[in-house]
Amino acid sequence: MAGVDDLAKALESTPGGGIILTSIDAIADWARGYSLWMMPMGTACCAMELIAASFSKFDFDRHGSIPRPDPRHTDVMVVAGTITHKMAPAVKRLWAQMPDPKWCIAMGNCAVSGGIFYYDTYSVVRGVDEFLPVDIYIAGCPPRPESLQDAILRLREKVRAESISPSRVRAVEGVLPLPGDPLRGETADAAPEGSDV
Amino acid sequence: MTFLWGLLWGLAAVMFIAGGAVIGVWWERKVAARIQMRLGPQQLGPAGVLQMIADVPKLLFKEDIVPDNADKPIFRYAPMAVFAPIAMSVAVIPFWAGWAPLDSTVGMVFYLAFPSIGVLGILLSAWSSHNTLATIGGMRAAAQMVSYEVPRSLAVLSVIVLAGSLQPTEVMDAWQWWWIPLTFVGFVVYFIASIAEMNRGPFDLPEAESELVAGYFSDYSGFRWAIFMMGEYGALISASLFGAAVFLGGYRWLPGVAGLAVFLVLAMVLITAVMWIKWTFPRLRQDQLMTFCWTVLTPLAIVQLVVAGVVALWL
Amino acid sequence: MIEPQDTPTDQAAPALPDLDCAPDVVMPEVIYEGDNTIVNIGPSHPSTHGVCRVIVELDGEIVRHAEPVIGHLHRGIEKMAENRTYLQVVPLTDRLDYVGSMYANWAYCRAVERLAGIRVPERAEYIRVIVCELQRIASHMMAIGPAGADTGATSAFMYTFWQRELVVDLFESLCGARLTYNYVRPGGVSFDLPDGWIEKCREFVAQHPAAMLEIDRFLFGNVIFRARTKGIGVLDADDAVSWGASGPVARGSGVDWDLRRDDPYSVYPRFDFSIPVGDNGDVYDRTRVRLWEAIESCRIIGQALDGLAEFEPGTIKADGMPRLLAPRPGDAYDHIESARGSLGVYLVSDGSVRPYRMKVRSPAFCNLALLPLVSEGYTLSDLVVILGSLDPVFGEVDR
Amino acid sequence: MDITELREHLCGQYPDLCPLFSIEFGDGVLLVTSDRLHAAARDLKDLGFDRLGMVTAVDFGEEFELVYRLQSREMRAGIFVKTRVPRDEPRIDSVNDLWAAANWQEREVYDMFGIVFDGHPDLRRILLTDDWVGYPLRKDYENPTIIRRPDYL
Repeated sequence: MAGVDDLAKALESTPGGGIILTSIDAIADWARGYSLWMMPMGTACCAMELIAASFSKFDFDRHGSIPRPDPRHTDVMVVAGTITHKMAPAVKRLWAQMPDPKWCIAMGNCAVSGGIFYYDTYSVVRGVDEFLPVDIYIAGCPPRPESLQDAILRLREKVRAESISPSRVRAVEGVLPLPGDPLRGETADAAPEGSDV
Repeated sequence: MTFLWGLLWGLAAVMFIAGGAVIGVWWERKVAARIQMRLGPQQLGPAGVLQMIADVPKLLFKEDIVPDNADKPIFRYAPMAVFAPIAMSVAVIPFWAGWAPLDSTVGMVFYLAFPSIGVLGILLSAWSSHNTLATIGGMRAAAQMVSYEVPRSLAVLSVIVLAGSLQPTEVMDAWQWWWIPLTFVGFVVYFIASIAEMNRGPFDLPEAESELVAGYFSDYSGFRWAIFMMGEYGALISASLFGAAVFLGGYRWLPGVAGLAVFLVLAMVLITAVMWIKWTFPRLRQDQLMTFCWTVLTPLAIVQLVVAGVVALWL
Repeated sequence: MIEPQDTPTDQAAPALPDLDCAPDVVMPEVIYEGDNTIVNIGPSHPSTHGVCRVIVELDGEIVRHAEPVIGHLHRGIEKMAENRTYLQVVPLTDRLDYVGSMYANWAYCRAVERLAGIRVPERAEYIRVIVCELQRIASHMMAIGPAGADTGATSAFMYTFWQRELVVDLFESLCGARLTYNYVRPGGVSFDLPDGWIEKCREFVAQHPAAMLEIDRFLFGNVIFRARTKGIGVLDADDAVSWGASGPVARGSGVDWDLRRDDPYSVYPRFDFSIPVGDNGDVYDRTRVRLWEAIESCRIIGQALDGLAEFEPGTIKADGMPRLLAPRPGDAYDHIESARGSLGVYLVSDGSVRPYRMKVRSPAFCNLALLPLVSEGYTLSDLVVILGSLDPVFGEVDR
Repeated sequence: MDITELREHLCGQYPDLCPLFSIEFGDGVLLVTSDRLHAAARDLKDLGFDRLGMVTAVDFGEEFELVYRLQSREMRAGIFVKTRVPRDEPRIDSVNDLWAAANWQEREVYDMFGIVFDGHPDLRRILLTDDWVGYPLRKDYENPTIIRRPDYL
């Protein structure tokens, strides 16, 4: 993303470039939100619902999301299923292979917290957020395909707050209203003075 | 001045291929969805036609990953080496009576020669990725594309023999409706060999999703990968246009703009047929692929050439 | 333009988890000195049907050796069961074979019932047979479809998955869950059939064989699919028996062994059904056996639905089931024919309310052990097809 | 073939195995000493038990009990073979030469209990990583990552 980074830096340092940057952000975020391609990291039971979500009856392609097996071509990793200590390095590696900007959906209780495998087991990582920055959590054991579609729509809202400029991303992260946050309006108003969120 | 014109034409060709690819990807997603009892893209624009308008900027703004162990300069420029020859091949397709973007006297040979240069780009990209799966994909692609070049060229040769010219516009002028039944076998051979040439199912071994994950472009991300996809769809469009022109008569069916419309519709039908085949058939294995090429397609093409030659003599 | 340090500290961005903090195990590198190529398939690969890593030694495209590395989904269910009461283990068994949850439920419940001497009412047995045969259909759809997807015909997968969705809808109206049912419990089943369920089930059973014949025609009749699967991954009958293969993998090789008929359990002896057996032991036969089993399952379901009418609704739980099972000390083993083969559960009780030891004899584990044997000498393209035809479910392989 | 017929058949063919045979919960069980396991397994295979269904172990404190589940297609019967090995030196002869199915099953038992199978061609860990410390299914297995479940049944 070096070229895009340079572009963002150049625009930020140019007077008036912020307007262009904001416009580019708007286009980029719109495009990213409507084209969230999935890296199906299905390991266990939830993988079945992940498959079901993109197949005939539920059809993810309606939302512009298609599963691609190659991490290099994807935007959002859907971790569906239990992650064990043996599997974790592979998940981490696949995450590292995905190009920025990338998001992560933890699908199912196992990926959220270890779920039913929280107690008494010696080989399960308790939640994929122990080693990946998770954006959306979906509860359920396993969640229904509709929940996953809902997660994609929520993620789309979250993507709208992204920017191609790293410093802007950092500036908005602290005040980012989470999707579905009841305090949404207030939080946005309470943004610090001078920040162009 | 000539240089400027060339630049302009080049840009036009790239825009043509890119635009075609954008529509092609959408169309393929819809066709695949229809075959698979799904709906396909729906949210952006009527029937999701604007879906690709979202996909392209997204890929443009993605991180451009160059793996550490890759041969970096080659890795960076290999996608162009795949895309450029395909964009060039569009130049000799006769769109209009007596008019092709580049009306070369050796246009037919030019068309057959240029898309095959793409195999070089594929090999380069596969090898420079430093990835076993990509390398296997590249090797498969090389073997496949070089082999299928033979029946494809022989099939086109039968039309050249009938027309007695290597210039696409002259071939089109000489075209008669009864060439369709006469060269039907040749057309089928050309069609199948073209599918193999553009690495699409059931001959998509180089990028077989269930075996090699993504084959030779496994390590490409963002827009470089998009260029590969554009190359693939460009090859599909260009092969369909060429086949619709020299085998099916293209614009010759009706005069004027209506002829162009018929030509484009014929090409669209061919494109849809290719997608239909891809989403219906299983994939061949490498040895079966080669056997099919050398023991079925090539003899058929030779027989077609002989028949065409005899008819041409008798004319 | 705001700089990062201008962000007020109390509203600072939550620290993103450090990618290098948690389980930092390096992927083991394969050290190999030889002329062949080592290709690493998995653990996340579109056609490993889960999380299996296969280290393949390739000579050109020819597989010289394929070594499956399993355990990427080893969750320690057997250990967890030792710290849960007998009823609390049932949800764990759902997660074993997640493509066919009912089987593990049933095998476990049979072992518990044998250990505690519980007699299950006949209506519950009939319901168990019905749901397990439905589950067999659903599970085989996940084996036939991927056989198409592995060879490149993705659409075939969609068609079989559609049938699976119909079964899943039936299960959902039965017990509320789409995948992990927790339906078969020690002493019976958790709910009786809801109103109208029998009619819906009959509808499904009526249309399913026709759908299967359509798959048979357009997938198994396809010339490319036949070329890709016939004579590939041949497993002969002696090897199948010696390696402990069971289910469609063994039956595809001509081993005529099905627990439903050969070690009859539950009410299976009352039904009239046949057991399809292949001849060649190749991928084609293994997959086609599954297709015909699905059709046979429809026959069993039809008969069971007829038989169900004899029993009074509501008698679905054993009488006198204690709230807390504490069977006498001892051990018990029971097995059923799951979609993947003979699935057994071995339970050891020490007289307390928790199992002392639970062991799941997993058919997929034994079938997967055949991979090095059956894939040697075929090409890389065949390897994924062979792996798919063994139909491993890694929840069950790794447990 | 039901269980009493199986006992008669077994006693007729191999009288020395007969006193070791008992019936528990409707299953035939053959309890042998660990040094005789391989010979007994061979005899049973000759008797017609052509499938090895399962190999597992149970931790009984001082000793591990190894459980082999054999099955015969011809007789349509199953039998357990049980043997005990001491915890201090858990060694037993592999039956991999009789049934290839023992290959992975014995690896699993080694992985989970640390019981060494002599004569096994490839005795490595199978489910856990190669550098794993300890044998999880032993009752005294301790691992700091385990969170104990609160004991409310």
